[in-house]
Amino acid sequence: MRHPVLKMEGISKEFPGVKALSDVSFELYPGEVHALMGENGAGKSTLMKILSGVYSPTQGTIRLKGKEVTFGNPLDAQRQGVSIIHQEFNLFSNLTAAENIFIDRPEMVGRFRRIQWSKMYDEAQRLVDSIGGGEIDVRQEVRHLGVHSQQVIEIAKALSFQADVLIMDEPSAALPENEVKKMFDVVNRLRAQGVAIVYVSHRMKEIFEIADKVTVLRDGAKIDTRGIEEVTEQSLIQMMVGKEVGQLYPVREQKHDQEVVLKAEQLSLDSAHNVSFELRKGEILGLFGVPGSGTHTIAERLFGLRRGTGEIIIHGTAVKINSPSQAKAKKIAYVPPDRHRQGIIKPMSIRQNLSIPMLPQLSKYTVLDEARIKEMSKEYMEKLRIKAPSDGQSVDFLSGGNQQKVVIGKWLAANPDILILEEPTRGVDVGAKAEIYNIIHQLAQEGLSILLISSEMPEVIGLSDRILVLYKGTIVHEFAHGEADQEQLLQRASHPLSEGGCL
Amino acid sequence: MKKLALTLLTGVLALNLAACGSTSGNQTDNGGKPNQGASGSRTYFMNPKSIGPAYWAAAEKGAKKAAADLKVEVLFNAPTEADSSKQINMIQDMLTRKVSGIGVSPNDAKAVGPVFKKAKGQGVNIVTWDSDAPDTERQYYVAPATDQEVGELLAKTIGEEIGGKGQVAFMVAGLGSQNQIAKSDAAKAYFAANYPDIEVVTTVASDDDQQKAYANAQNLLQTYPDLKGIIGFAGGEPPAAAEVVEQAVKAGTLEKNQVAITGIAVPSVVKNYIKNGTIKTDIIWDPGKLAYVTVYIMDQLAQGKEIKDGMEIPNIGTVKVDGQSVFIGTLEVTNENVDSFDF
Amino acid sequence: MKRLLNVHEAPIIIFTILVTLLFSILSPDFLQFENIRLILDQNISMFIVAIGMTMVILLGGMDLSVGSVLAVTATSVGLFLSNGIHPWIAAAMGICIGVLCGMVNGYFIAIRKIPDIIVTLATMYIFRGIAVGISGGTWMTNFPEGFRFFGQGYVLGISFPLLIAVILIAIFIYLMKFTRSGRRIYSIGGNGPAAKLAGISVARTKFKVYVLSGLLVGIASVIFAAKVGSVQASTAGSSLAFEVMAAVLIGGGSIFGGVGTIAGTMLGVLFMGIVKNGLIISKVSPFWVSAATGFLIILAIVINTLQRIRQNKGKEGDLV
Amino acid sequence: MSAWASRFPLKGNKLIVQMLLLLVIIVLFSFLSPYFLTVTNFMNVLNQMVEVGLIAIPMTMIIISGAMDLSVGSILAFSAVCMGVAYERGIDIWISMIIGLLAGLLCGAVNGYLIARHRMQAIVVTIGMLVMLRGLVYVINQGRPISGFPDAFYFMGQQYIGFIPVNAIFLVVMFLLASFVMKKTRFSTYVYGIGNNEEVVRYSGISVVRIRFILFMLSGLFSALAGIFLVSRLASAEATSGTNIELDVITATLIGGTHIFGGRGSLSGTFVGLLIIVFLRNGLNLLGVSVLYQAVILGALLLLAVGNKKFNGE
Repeated sequence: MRHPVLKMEGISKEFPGVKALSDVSFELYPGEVHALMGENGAGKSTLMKILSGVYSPTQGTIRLKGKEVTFGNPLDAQRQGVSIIHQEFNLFSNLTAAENIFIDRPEMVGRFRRIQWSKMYDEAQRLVDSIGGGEIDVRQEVRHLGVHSQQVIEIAKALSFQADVLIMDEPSAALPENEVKKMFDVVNRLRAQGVAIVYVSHRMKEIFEIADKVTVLRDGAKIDTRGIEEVTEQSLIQMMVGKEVGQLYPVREQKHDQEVVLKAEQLSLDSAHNVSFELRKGEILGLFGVPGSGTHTIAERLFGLRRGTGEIIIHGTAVKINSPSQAKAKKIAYVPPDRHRQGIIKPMSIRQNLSIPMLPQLSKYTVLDEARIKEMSKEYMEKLRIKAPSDGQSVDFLSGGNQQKVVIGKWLAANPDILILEEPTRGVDVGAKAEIYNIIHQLAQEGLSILLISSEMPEVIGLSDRILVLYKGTIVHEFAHGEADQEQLLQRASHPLSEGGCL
Repeated sequence: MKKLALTLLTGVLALNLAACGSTSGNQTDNGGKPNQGASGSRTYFMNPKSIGPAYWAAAEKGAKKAAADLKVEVLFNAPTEADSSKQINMIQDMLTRKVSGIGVSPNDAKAVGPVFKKAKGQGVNIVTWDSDAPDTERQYYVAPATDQEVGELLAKTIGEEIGGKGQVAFMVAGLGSQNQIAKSDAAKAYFAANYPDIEVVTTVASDDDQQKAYANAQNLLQTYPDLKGIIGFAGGEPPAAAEVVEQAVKAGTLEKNQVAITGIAVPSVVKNYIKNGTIKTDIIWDPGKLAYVTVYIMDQLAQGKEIKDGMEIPNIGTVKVDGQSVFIGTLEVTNENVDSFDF
Repeated sequence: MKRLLNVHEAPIIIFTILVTLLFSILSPDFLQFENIRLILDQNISMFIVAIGMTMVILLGGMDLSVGSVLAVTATSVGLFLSNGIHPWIAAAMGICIGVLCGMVNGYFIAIRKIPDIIVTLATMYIFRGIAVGISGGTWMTNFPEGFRFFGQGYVLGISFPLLIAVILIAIFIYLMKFTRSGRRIYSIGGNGPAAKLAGISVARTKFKVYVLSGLLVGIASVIFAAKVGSVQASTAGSSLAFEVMAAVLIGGGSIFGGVGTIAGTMLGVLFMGIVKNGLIISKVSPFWVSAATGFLIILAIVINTLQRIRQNKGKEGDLV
Repeated sequence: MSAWASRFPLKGNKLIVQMLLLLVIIVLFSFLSPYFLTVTNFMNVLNQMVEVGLIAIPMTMIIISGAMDLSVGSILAFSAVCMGVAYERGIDIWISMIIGLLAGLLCGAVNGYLIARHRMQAIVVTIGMLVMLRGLVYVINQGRPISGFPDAFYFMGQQYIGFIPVNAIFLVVMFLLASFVMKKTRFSTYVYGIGNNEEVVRYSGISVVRIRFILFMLSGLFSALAGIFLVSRLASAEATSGTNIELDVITATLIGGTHIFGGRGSLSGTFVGLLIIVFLRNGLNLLGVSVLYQAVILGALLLLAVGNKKFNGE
């Protein structure tokens, strides 16, 4: 009979005016991967914060290896064996990988209070190697490392505390599809070593691939814990949402022989080589590739954020696009992947955020035309169903989905011909996702040409009319509508020739 | 709300502190209420170039003494840096206060023109001291001697000390400061006329920063190994030069008396160097006396009395009056008399 | 060779060498042992203050008050001396006052959490006022012979202040590289919230850094007073803050924190010292001196920026 | 609440503390000094705050955009002396004035080029410019003050319309104008946007480089304007003018509630901040308080007024 390494009983957490968690119990056994699911606001993050020592529960007990414990702070929790890896990494980009793992740790201090660098490097390398990060040089500064390597460093940091319990919050969110596999390898190793893992993710596919058990939270209460073999995607969604959800992706009608709106010819820069493609009126063109394959570079090139060689032809005439403002003048719009850093200005109001790209048109002699701005923001709030008490509200208070709608809305207001969408549903919960998919579909129906770049394969497959696959900067395959499935797509994106290679 | 109250409270406290500061700062202030009995007491504003240098501190003592002797009120204040726009702002403020006379040592002779004009329009007497502002509405100028005379005296002193030949370097407080320019130009002209063999190699400026003056002097010795003399045209320069020369002598890189130093400096600051013989002669005048005379002249003007050549000023003695200028004379500080000065 | 070029301080080293060459061509006196000693000697207090400033800037802050702290401590040392206190005790008390000033800055910045620039701008005014206030407007001068030792003395044939500076530099390089406290400074400057999660007390580290900065300014001011021989409270160290900050940034530091080394800063100070000395030695017209200094500062920064651009090229997809 | 307040949650109406402080200062000094509460004194104060005030306009904008310009004092002196030298060479005074303004613009352009185009750290670049321009002033003029401008030119700095000084009217007009720009034009949205999240503004198809460049050009232009008004007021162009003026300007801006790290602030706040500083100075001067105590009081005020609000939560 195995004993649970962690047992949470009757956990409740109240914030002034809100009950975030009520009477949640949770058991975790060594060597299992336990998925924690729920829509945004279901109480996942509160539960994790309690478990990792950020909050202390209003009620309930936590038992670690049979002993009742309380965590004063995250460091305390780590020392007792519970570590968390946040979605946003907590790394010091200016320090070496080794130092990130062993930051401020007394055990690295030797005589004369001297930090033993060689010991630190050795142990860090050993730790990193043990979870399959052998290619990482721990003497490198973290800012020179890729996202996956950074995650490995985060995991190594957690393990350096002899973690019994490891909480991984959306570990695949920042990772390219091919590196998710590598991450799974790491998780499997940890499982084999007897570490208990709480795996928080929105991505169904991953849950089924990696988890042993799944617990679903909704509205601050636990719905159920089940073995992974007992559930299906549909039943999980139902548990999370509490009602049946319809089709996530709208059905797209195929139109043919539409005029070509955008033609890219031999675009080259950095990782992209001679990329050529055509985008037609009213079409959703999916562009898929693992990060580093050049999809992001192409988007940046088309929007004038970066310069390179090759030609961009819009409506039959070659144009120069050397800056975002030139792109905007050519009626190209871009919804960038990182909403917080590139999409919204948090303290500003919805109205201001919506109107920013359009201000030259919404002002006379640079003086803003308030009436028209209000009219416009009202129009797009309604059109995109942005839920907020008023357009004067700061976007900071909106949910992720509504924020994303603001980012899309601000470009729709600019009335573009071409819309580049990159990761349009990153960090958005299921309900809002469906809404955004519908909006994208609607826009294409209305004649907008959309270039869709996403690392979520179901999204690309479900929405696109055609899919181009990029591998190492070149287009290696084109899928027509309905041709692609996830397996094929991933295979093309990681190129058949490289199988068994360095992947 | 609590923070708000706290902020306001501290603001009020700070101002109270200020008011206390003002009373303790002015011995003759009538308990912090300046305009009390305006008919009886006259108030004068003495405005040096800046607050901080020892020279002006000595002048303040003289001004305060005059205030006590003449039973008038004297406010002595200036900006912390020798900046003419700040100085003029302060004079304007004092005109609002309707003082009976203002004694100014202008940072810029031309810039004070407009404000002096305004003062005259309000019937406030302006007397310049230490530095002049010719071609303005000022009534008198109180000085030890003209800038030209002082410059020539310095040139003559160093010329005699180094035997009329060799390299000399000038150290000034600011390259843009007029009294410095006037004095150094006079010294240059004097060399050209009387000591054609003396070469003025360079002029370095310290911007009133002691460390910079010190570094300047070090660099001078390094750059001009044949340097024979240094003239320091402002209070901070001679001690810095002397300090550097003394250290060089001590370190053996320079022979004693190889570089002669003279300049304008308050005796108390250069006392040790004079005693050591690093500085043979230092030119100075009593800034306290200068300020005293300025206050006295203003008081005379305010009472409608005449200013005459050779007039006797109580506690000071006679002064020379030449047109609109009042001269109190310069002093040469040497090893013999250095202990006799109290400033 | 390539490895050498990738050293963080490479551009400033090369630029310093170039400037040195230029001055040696312009004046044969420049590259003399005597002159090099002079440059070091003139910048001792800069070196020491810059150590503290490097730590402050590594935290992502800045300290505008160092000049005023220098004035307060130097003036109080002068006052102690004129009251007949033994030079060693006076120096120690002066350093304590420096520490006290650092504690005031640290209190408002670390504990009251007011932005550094506002606190130090305010204390810059306050300390300067206090300095001139306690000096009574007079100069601190005529220091006793025993006190001069701090600025001019020799120990085993080595200049005492230089020795102190070298020791301090060595200690702080060690502290920054080999102790937890030093690494905490880097980690807070690199990623404050992450440092907090790692259990590092941001407030305590900030407080410590400002106190240390105060301590270093205190030491520097004793050397300053003993060396220059007189202190004028109203102007002592008036341009120090900007100059030292420029030195740190020339030496490869980033105003945003987390990047920079003590060694780099020392090079930055040396660079500024060389420029100031070289311009006078090569007999450049006095009117050109500060124009040329400013130009070289800008040039040094441009060169540093070039390096950053070169390093970041071809690293698309990185998080930072 | 006006429509504007809701449009700009960043600007807020948080000037209550500042207004009360100003009120307290005025009331207190009115009791302490009989000369304080007079029309002449107030006009006097207005006349004196013009140069700092003019520079504070672009400085507020630059700080809101998340940068800082420390070279303003040197630009002031540089353009003042350029104008003076031009006039001395026999060029018509009004054309000399334009030369002075162009000199300021040029300095601003250099700052802007390095900071906006090449993304160099603003503080470092402007410290370098501070040193270099101050040096250039001495180069072009050997440090000698220039005076003897025609009377018509002094109109700007010394004359009154009614009982109000001409330059104060100019300042107020400029403040109203700039305030309008910072409230009702798209330029303001960009400036606040850059201060809060530069990337978003860039990703919205707006040239951040151009906005930053314009800001530093404005700073150069206004510093030059301040230089010209200073010369007109003092009848003399000096090499030392404007030394340390950046500290006054920044202090006023901060007391006025502008966030040091950008994103928040207002010109009306800066104006109140300016009034607080100048009235405080003026009042203390009238009382004959030594400048030493004045510095201490100003520092304490900065610390308590600005610090108390705990602008940046850790």
